[in-house]
Amino acid sequence: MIQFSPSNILTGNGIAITLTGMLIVFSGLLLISLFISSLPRLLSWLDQLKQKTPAATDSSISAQATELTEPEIHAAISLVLHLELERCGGDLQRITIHERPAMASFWNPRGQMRSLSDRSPYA
Amino acid sequence: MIQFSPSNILTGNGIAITLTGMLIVFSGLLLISLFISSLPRLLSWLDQLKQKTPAATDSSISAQATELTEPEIHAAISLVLHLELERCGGDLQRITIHERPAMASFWNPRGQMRSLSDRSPYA
Amino acid sequence: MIQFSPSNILTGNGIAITLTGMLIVFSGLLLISLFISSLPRLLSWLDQLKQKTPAATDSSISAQATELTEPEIHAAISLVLHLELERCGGDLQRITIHERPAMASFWNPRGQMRSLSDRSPYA
Amino acid sequence: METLNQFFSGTGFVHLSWGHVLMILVGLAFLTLAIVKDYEPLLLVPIGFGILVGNIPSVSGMALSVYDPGSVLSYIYFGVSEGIFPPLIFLGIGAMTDFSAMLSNPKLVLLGAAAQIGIFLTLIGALALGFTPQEAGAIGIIGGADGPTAIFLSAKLAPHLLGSIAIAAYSYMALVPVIQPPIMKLLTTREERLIRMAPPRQVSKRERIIFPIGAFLICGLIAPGSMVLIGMLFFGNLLKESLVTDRLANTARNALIDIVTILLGFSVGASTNADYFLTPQSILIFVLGALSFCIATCGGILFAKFMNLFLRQKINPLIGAAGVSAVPDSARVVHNMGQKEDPGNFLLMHAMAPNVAGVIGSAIGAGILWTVLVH
Amino acid sequence: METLNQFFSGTGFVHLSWGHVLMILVGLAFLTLAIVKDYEPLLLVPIGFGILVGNIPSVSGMALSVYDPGSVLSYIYFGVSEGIFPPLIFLGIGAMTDFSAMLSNPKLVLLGAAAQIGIFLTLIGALALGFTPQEAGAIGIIGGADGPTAIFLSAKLAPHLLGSIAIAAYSYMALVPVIQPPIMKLLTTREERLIRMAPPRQVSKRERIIFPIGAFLICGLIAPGSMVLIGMLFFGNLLKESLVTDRLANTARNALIDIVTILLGFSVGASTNADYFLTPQSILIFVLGALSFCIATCGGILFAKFMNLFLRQKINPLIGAAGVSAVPDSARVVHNMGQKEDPGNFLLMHAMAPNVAGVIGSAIGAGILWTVLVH
Amino acid sequence: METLNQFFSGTGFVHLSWGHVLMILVGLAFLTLAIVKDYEPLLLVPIGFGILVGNIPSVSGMALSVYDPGSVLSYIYFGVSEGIFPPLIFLGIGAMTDFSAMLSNPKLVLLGAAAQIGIFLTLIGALALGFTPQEAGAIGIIGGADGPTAIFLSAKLAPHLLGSIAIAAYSYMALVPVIQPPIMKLLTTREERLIRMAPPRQVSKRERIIFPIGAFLICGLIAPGSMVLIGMLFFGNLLKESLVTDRLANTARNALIDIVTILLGFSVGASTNADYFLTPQSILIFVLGALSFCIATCGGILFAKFMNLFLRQKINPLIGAAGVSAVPDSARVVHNMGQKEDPGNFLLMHAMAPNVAGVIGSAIGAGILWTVLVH
Ligand code: NA
Ligand code: NA
Ligand code: NA
Repeated sequence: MIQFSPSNILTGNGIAITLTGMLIVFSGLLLISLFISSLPRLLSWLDQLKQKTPAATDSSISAQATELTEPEIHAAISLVLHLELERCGGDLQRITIHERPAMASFWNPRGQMRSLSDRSPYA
Repeated sequence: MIQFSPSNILTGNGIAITLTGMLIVFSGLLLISLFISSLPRLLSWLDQLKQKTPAATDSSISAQATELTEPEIHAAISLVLHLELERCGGDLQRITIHERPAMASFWNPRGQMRSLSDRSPYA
Repeated sequence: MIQFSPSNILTGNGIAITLTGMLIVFSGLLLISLFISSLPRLLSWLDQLKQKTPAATDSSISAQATELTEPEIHAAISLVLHLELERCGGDLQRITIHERPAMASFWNPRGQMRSLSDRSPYA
Repeated sequence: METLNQFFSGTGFVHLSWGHVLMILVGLAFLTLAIVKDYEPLLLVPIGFGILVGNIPSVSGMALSVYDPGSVLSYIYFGVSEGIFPPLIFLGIGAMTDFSAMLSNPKLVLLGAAAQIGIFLTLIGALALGFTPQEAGAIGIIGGADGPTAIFLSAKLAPHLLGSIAIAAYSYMALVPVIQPPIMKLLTTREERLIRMAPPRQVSKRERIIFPIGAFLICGLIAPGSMVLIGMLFFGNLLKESLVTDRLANTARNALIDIVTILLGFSVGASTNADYFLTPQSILIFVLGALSFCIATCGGILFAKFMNLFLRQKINPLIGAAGVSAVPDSARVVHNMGQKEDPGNFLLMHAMAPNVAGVIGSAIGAGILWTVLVH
Repeated sequence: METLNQFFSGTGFVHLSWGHVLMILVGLAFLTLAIVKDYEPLLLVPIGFGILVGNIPSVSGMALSVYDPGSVLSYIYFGVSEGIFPPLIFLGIGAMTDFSAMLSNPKLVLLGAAAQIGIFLTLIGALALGFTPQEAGAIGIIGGADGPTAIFLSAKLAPHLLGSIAIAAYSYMALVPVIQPPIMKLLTTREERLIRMAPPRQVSKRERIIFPIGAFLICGLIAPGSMVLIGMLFFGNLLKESLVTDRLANTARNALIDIVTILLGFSVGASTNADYFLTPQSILIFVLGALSFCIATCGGILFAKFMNLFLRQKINPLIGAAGVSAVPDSARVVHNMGQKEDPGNFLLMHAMAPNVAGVIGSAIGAGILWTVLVH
Repeated sequence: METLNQFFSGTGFVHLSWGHVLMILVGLAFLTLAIVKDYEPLLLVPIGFGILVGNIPSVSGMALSVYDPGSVLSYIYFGVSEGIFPPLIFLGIGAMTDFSAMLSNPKLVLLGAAAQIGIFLTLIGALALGFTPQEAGAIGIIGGADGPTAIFLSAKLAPHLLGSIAIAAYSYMALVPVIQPPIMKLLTTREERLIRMAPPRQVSKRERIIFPIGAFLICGLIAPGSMVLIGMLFFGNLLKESLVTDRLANTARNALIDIVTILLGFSVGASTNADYFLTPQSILIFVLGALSFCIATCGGILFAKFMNLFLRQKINPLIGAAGVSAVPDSARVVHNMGQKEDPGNFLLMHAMAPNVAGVIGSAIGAGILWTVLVH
């Protein structure tokens, strides 16, 4: 059943395909490798061109691990809850899922839209 | 390259299409405008027909902003957590996602189904 | 308009279809019924074959309903919050939704991947 | 002026017939039932709005309706007319159904078989009324009380009746709380309705995993025609019960089934254009459909009473009515009727067993009819 | 060696033309605008990356591009070229849009009608420049400032211009914050821009449920050609407002619209192969598109000033500019300009009324053009 | 009686052959591996259940199997046979993959290239065993250890072998924790396995955004045949990394990939009907597939040792084995083996670099094979 016939390798161009193939795969990934290794230098060079060094902004934040008070813990839990739920399920549109009481005012003194997505770009 | 030939406007029926088009667009949105401006009156007239005035039910709820006790805060957080999670992800069916311990009883003295959606209408 | 002609029942093979159909439906569900009624015995017989009786692991857990302390309540709420949010929305991949600060380290001393799903089997 | 004329001759008002107006009123009735009465809103809202869309008279030469090749609605309707949507809905149903109630009480499965008599007696009735055997089979399946199954079989056997059959099936499923109670009351005594059933045994995780695999092989081999529907149902259930494919089960029972439900409901509704839909045949189909629901309900109840002749632990015959499927409404109807007689009698979980068995039973029935009538 | 040669002759570098390079730069510009400037990223990122993919020169004999029958991209593009994706996007938009602002202030609806003059004057301009009536109609719809509507109508009237029209429409929608402000400033006095509008009345739940049903019937009967777009928009809105189909609305405005947006944006981008796209016609279309946005903005503002001649409670004419659609960007532009003059003036909700009316208006416009020009 | 006969002749039992029984046992084995052993359950559960469905013998005259035109399964299988599903899965993978590990250590990318030798040596082996060049190319791609890539290329070059190749690829991917460790142990010394690698540098947000764009242009121009797979992979990644299209990335890596995975796995499984699948060719393909995984693993490890000849900071050659892709299993295998020698050695992140590079490498390989062999 199994016929091993090495001649097929030549007629099927096997060696040539293998050499070409590995050459191309290597050149592709080599180019990617060179690209990503030069990327940081490219970016810092671009930054120097712009002459704007917006450093020293992150270092100011220092975590102070002091004892938390009761209300702070409540606030923290509630904040996480709020932030996470804001996002979960449907990200920006999710606010609209809530059932609304029959006569709720959709109006809001600060002029904010209540339920049309803030970023809906579809129409 | 650019040939400006106003005669094409006439042969292409441009003026007629524009006039008809704007007429229809305006009549469509005018009808919608009339529909939505008459809607509240229509609804209140229907309500009068029914002779049922189920008013004065909402006004009874008055928000009392008193100081909350510790357990009340916990209860509030847990309730929001429960309610929101109930809904998030998969609304009604979501309860079923939980892994169940190998031998959990699906039976429940109040005869409630555990995991078939309460509102599944598909079958 | 409505013509009631019982002869059609015979020419349409109605009786035969009904008898065959109900026979097959009943045999199918009867087989399922026998299958599920023999399933527990089959499984316990298989277990005996394996000679491994991994019992007495579940019974050790006994719920102790003592009064909870303040930190315990906080911990419980936070745990539920964490566990549920972990899953909600996108199960395993959900961790990756967060916006990351520009220069966050993706490296972590315990060698954990941060954002490739732990169970992604796609590639 | 000519353009204006041309446009007005293309306006819906000109072509609006009484048939269209009637169907639009039907659509509004569906929406009202769904929104005000809360009858199966997930199905009746899409179908109802689809009826409105399908009965705005379209302009000749424009590809608008589900019947115009190349129209957007025709592409959506393709999933209905080729029977692609129903198996996908069964996938989601499988991923949200818990078969534990059935696994813990195997003999109740037979009630789900008995209720399928509605399918076959309706077929006989339809034959007598002059429908072809293929049409009669598709009409009979309304008695399966299962929307996706009805659409699947109609698409295969009698595509021209698909709209009427689908609308009839979904209408009566929404009306289960109205149709079943009088029949249940008529066929049972107060003593029977008071029967309490013992809480069933617990079902292990392994049983729940092995069940969909074994049950699929049984159904598939006995009625290969039911392979796709039943296969998807149990595949979805395995995704759920195996516990290792939670994310797939979750998507199947949420995003996937919702998307398919929206498209199926909307396009089935839109296929009810008055010109195609308002025929004497449709009326007959509605009459036969109502009959089939009644027969199926009787079949389940009477078989439960028949089983009681042999059983030591009596079955409450009410739960036989749940064998018609219409998950989970008919089970809830049973539960409510049981509680009306005895507020301490909780029949819901017991009724779920014949209820889900009825889904399997009508899928097998559809497979048989397809096999026998496909030629 | 032969194989190597054969391969290199199949490499992209060999076939890369200046046109491709130019289009790749356009794609990179889109990505930059989206990611750095945050202009409509949900659309420009897919389109921009699609432009890159569409301009990698493909090898003859391989089915790669959207124009090669049997290629993966051609199957995805099918949803664009047959106009299937736009109604599905409208379904999701409907399920996320709140029409309350419009319901509470019916007369602002007319501003959304006035802005559609941009569609028809652009059509006249396109006719004058030698386009066929069908092409001119498709180009005019750019003035509707509505991506899905533009793609839908182009697919029906002038499929060969679809790429250019879609790219023009989305580009200008992203540039609304750049295009509109100067025109708004030019056409209004400082006094007009300072006009404050009274907070509108509250809208009941019942109004919000009945509105999509009634409005669909009006639009569908007046312009049946808009049936599919408008039908899906209001169907989605009913799913949202009926409150009984929350899970369907939720899926429609999340998974469904996201999947369609990804596929639509990517394949529209990939259809801009330089060989097809870089034509004098495309340049004309971009010029006409810019014009149409300006005309539409003028139309809305001037009609607001015209209405003020008759109204006791004056409208702030800025909100006329929101009639072009481009939801919700143009409403936000109006709001920001109002706040620049008077930080206490909150125009956003008022601007939402003509904004969503503009969506309906341009869908009606598309329906009319399709009906008149389909022959 | 005739009907009963007719039905039984249409029952699965009659037509069930030993081949079907064997394949059903294979399906059950897949399910057991997935559920009990937790090997790649997200793929093996759908494929395993699909094998059951595909081997219920269907009735002649009924459109049931994936090979019957007009059947539901054939419509689902269309996404496989036309290569539509694999790019969509790559979209989702892109949206869940973090390329940071690779970006921070560019030289490890080459390991992902070296492991592709498995593809080409297997191709030579398949040619020697008498397969046509097209078939040999499709079989070779099993060595890419990438399910979607294997399906994509088979669909293009040798559709009649698609089932066997897909099953072989996924089986061996699931068995990576069994196949790789002995080879890794054989080819490395204890000292090599103990090498610790320095934690790589941090990668900025901008790098992560620019990377998918640049890498796509490189791959697309070098091997246009890989354009669709690679394009979708990097498009998904850009959706994720750009941070402005979070909702699209979220849908791509959840609802979209889940839906496609369910349909792909199920229909690939269902395509393994014994009549088509149980051929000597399939056995050869499984043997060659196993070989290709071994060769690929060797290629990666040996190239890592070769690179160590030139590098000052030595690479742990174990991570070469991760170059075969099979994300993230082979990276985890590397990590576990590293920890067995030294519990303080954390190789996972390092191994992710060749791991994801291997995905890119095999997609490029597939592109080359397609280009060369398409004629
Ligand atoms: Na049933
Ligand atoms: Na507009
Ligand atoms: Na690989």
